[in-house]
Amino acid sequence: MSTDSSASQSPLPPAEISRDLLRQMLRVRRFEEECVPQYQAGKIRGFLHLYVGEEAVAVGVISQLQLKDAVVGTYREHGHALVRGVSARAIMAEMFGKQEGCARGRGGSMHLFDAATRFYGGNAIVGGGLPLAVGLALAEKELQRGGVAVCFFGEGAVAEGAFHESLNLASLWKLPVLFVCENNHYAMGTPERIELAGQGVCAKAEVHGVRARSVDGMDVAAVWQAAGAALAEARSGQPVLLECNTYRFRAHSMFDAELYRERSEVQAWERRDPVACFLARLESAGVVKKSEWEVWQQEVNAEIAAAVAYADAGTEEPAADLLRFVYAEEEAR
Amino acid sequence: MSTDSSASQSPLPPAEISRDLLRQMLRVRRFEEECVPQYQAGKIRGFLHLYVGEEAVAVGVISQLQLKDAVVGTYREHGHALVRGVSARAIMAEMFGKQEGCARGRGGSMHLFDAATRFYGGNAIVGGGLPLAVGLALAEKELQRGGVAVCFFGEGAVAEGAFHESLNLASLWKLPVLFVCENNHYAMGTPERIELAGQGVCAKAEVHGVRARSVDGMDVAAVWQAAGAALAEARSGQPVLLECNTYRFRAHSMFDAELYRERSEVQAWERRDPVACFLARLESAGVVKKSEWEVWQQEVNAEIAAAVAYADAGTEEPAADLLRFVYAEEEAR
Amino acid sequence: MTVNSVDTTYREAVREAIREALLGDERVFLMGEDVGHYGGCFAVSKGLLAEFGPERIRDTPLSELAFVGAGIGAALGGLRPIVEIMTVNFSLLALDPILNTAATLCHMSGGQFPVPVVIRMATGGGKQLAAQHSHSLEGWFAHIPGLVILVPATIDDARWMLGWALKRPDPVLIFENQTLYNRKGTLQETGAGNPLQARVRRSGRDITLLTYGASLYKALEAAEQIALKGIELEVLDLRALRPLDETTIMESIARTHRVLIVDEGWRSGGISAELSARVMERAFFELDAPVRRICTEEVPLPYAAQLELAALPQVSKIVAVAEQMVSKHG
Amino acid sequence: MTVNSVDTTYREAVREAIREALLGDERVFLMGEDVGHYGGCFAVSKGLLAEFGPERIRDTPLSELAFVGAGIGAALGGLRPIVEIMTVNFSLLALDPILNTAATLCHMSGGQFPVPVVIRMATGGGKQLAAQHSHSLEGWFAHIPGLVILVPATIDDARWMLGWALKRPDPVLIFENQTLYNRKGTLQETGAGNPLQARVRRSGRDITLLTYGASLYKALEAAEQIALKGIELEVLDLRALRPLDETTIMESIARTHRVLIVDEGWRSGGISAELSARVMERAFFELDAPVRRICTEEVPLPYAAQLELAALPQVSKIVAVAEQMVSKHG
Ligand SMILES: Cc1ncc(C[n+]2csc(CCOP(=O)(O)OP(=O)(O)O)c2C)c(N)n1
Ligand SMILES: Cc1ncc(C[n+]2csc(CCOP(=O)(O)OP(=O)(O)O)c2C)c(N)n1
Ligand SMILES: [Mg+2]
Ligand SMILES: [Mg+2]
Repeated sequence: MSTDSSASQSPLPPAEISRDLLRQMLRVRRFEEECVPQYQAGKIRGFLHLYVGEEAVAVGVISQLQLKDAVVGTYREHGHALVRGVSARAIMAEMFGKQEGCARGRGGSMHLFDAATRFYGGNAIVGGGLPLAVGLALAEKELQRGGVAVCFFGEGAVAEGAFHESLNLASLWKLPVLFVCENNHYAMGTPERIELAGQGVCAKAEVHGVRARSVDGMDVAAVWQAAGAALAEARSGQPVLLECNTYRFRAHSMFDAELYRERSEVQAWERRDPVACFLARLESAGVVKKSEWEVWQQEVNAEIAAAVAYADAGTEEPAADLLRFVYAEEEAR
Repeated sequence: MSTDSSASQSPLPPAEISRDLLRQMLRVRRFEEECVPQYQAGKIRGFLHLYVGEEAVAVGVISQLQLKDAVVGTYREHGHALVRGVSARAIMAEMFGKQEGCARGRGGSMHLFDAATRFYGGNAIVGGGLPLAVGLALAEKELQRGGVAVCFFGEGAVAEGAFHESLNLASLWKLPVLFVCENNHYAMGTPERIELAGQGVCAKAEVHGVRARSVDGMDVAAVWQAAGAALAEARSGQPVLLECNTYRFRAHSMFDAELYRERSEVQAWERRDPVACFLARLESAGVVKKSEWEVWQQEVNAEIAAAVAYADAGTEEPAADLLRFVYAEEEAR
Repeated sequence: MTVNSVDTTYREAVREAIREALLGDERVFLMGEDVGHYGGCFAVSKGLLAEFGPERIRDTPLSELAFVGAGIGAALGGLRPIVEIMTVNFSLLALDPILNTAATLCHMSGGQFPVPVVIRMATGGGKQLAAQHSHSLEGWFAHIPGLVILVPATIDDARWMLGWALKRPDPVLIFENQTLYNRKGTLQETGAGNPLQARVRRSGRDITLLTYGASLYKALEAAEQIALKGIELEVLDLRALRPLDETTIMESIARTHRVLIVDEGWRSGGISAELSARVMERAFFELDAPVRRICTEEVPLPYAAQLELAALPQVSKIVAVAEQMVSKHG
Repeated sequence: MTVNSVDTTYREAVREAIREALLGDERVFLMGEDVGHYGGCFAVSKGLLAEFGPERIRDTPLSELAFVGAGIGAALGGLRPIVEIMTVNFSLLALDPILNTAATLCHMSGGQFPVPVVIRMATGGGKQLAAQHSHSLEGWFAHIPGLVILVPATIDDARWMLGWALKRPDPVLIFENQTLYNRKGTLQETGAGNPLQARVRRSGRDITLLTYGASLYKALEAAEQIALKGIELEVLDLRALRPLDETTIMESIARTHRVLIVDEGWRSGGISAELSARVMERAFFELDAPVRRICTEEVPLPYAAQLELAALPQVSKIVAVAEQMVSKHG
């Protein structure tokens, strides 16, 4: 694992898109940062996994999606939900356990869901989303709707049998699925080298006939570019894997003494902060002005503050409703 | 899948070994053939999977093992048990459900066991033996006993997550394990091409850092040679996979209409019969005489007949013993 | 033979159910190991690949976890998958998607993502297939909220429950006892009614016998034998193990005041335990004798015929226990 | 503080148990996800990697199926593995090796291959970890013959049961309720005695309360509250869910004639069902009232605090039900 990269040479997306990518990353960053005090205040409970440092991945990929596409995430999925179009307030309310949340407070941080944006969660079983995404892609293909299923997962999931079984199946059946490996080089405290033997994640996909590409996951422009190309292939029925090399700046969750890595390593990666670096690039390219950035910051701060206020004002689902939705309330169509 | 092979050019093992390989294959062949009338007579019940056509694999590999090595098989494992040194009569008695059987009649055809020869079964979960073998190899390594764990499985098992998880683990931990893939190109009625996408079995092992080699599984000399080399590597702590290309001449089990393959394909493979071809080679090389072969046939026939007689004369474990061995009868050491 | 009846087998009834579903709804497809080229490991789907093609009859690789998970995903995406797992022992490889996903998703998403998947599998012993192919875990699966568990014992139920299951918005698991496939009989009805209702398969005044699946036939046989001694068993076929039809059960107990449970699953914490506990809770003061259970012995099923016979519930044992129940506390 | 007692926590007690085992037997090793570098997801194994090195404290990849299966193989090969699965929900990925191999092998091989493996995992809810991290499946595992299921509730049991388990020739699963790790207390004994014996943690004449794990403390709290009203609960800590200690249970019932079960598992077919059924079978004529069960509601555990509270057994409910049991049928 190296923090080096020549990726800042990636071509810039068109100005409007570049601006949007930056703005989305800012939203994710601020949302995640706001979770910390809310957790410390006891408003957010349970496990909380932050995405700080990895924003370029969710933003670069999801910005390329169409409305009809389906998204499957992990337990580190606030950013994915946000970029996909789930409102900050619905996510925050979910984490506050309020019925105004995007899963009525039943899911919490690890289980965000939103039917309207085809956001299928929020999965706290490592690797658990992979077969789901394969099935969603099968439905796209059979129902000829033209959508792609996109599945995010960490490099830790690559050690699970679910990864191999899913990729094999997707490849055999030529399904429109994009596998996005968020390789942040640690699975909790386990470094990649004691998690995965032999060749890298891309080779592990290619061996199943899934095309694979590695990209600098700290560079949103590079991710955006690669995701666009990968999605086009996936949409034509060729499953693709995109490995995004990235890093989590924070602890794995709120229960993590970070015994397993050096502060210096974290600092080296922090110098490649995807938000700060892309901002600098856009400023020097004249695509974003300092003053605009300040306005965005205020806007995003306001959005997040409003989300917190909304979540605070949210209501608790009465305990009498506990057993609702164990089974569906409506007949299937 | 092709029946072609240049493998008959494999060097012949020393004469005594070559003779033994042929004789062992004959034992397996005759044993399997004898199972059919015994099954038809209702003496053998349950599922019965025959190894006819694949004898060169078990014989070639197991002939290279040392006593201290551990063996893990599948549900198609009569041959493996036999070559490993479990007596024909103990196996036949097992299949007759008699307490003189190598698992007291509790296991049957799919679950042969023998502690004395470190034969760990007999596993009817496809892929189920792989993690077991990894653990057995770990014990060899940690207890520094110098043994290797050898695990047989079909190409169908390569689609199971257990395969990938096990190979990754063996590779990470540098364990003395030899994975033997008996690639007979069908998993029940499912041809390899709709079972495994992308690259072949060897590539699927190498991607995990497990060295892999493909060998003509119809040529016992080639298997023997390759197994010797692979075991030497494995013994030094480098897990190895050996893919043996072979074919099952019979149905998958006794419940199989063989709808999924052409008779002509079977016939093409039958022309490469591992027993007949090796016999012809040894005859023409002057290593075995026709008259000897006839004696062997008589001896083997006698061995199998004795096994049947033994099994027939065997006794049924009383139903009162049913609950024995659900838990161990002796304290652990 | 009446006008609406057909001589058939349990196997053919299941096949017809699948055919009908495939013909009636383009979103339905069958997937599983060897359902296509091989014709199904129990020959249930024989001929369907030729009739419907490989997109509707999907041979899967040996990847229980992934293809069950994919079935769940496909259901979320709008298809109506029938996922076949060869036998219940292999379903353990897919328990993560079944419990952690299929059973939780609707609730966890606040009702947004119900999972209309049907998972069929063979279950049960009695064919000397030993400890990795013979267990009866359907009652164990019934522990899991969010699932519906069906256990068709009759040809009618084999024929009609599947269609009902496919219309449910929830994950439905259907367990087909492997000793039933060859069972011959006459298909009588044009529907299964509500599969969640238990059926009285034989009326009797003395003991309510609760059972399901292949044990139904042992229970009916025992009832015939013991009737000769003047003891009348009321045999209930549960048909669904989750949810349990407490109403029909309690109504019967109100008549008989005695309960005998026959279950091919293991005893401890099986469905037999739950049935006993429910009777305790709902009908304690109705009982003239303690509830008795006849289950499979708590042992991995052995291969040898006499041991397997000794392990599984048998007619003679049902007769003996029923007799004790009446004589001791009558 | 007496001479032989130490102030400690449940977490430290487990760690000490592991340390002792590692020090005492070279064949023992610990393996699981993040047991090494991370220090254990619940910090149980913190410091052990430094003390024992990476061969004895093995960080595994995220491969529950393979590393549990490898644990079984290692046990067969002569090692004494302690396999840690982070939480019981993930153990579903390893159910195939646990049920189809560990639980069957000794029997299936005619006694040749006992499997002396110990598998530890965290279980239980109450920390708002939602539906994929909170379930209590230990009672469900108790269905499986061939396994031993231990559920240490006290610091003493956390400290001493592991050593006993490692000496068993059979697969032993140890479930540690995750709400107990921070529990403080005094380590009093130098052994757990026989973990297969239930213990009376509080004597009382009116109701036998059967429970285990974290629910023990709710039961004891309820017993204190209701004692003020003159009702005395006898609280039994089951300690093992397989096998069940029927002797101690029935002895207590012979004194109290009433049974209340408190179980953090789901109700249907859980260990609560089995306990009720055993009481039915062994003590029906002793009972003054039907057995009652307080279990977790049959729902995937929700995140929101008020919903999770409503789903789990609570002290107030225990008090209320116990009161009803005595007043109604006293
Ligand atoms: C099947 C399973 N095993 C273990 C865990 C516990 N766990 C949660 S996150 C995690 C690490 C996953 O690492 P990776 O896949 O690289 O994702 P990252 O957290 O780095 O984004 C582990 C071990 C789990 N949730 N599911
Ligand atoms: C986990 C599991 N799934 C399905 C089966 C049913 N089954 C038994 S053998 C077999 C085919 C296995 O094929 P392969 O691994 O190639 O071995 P072969 O029989 O060809 O030797 C199948 C599907 C099983 N025993 N275990
Ligand atoms: Mg990671
Ligand atoms: Mg094969």
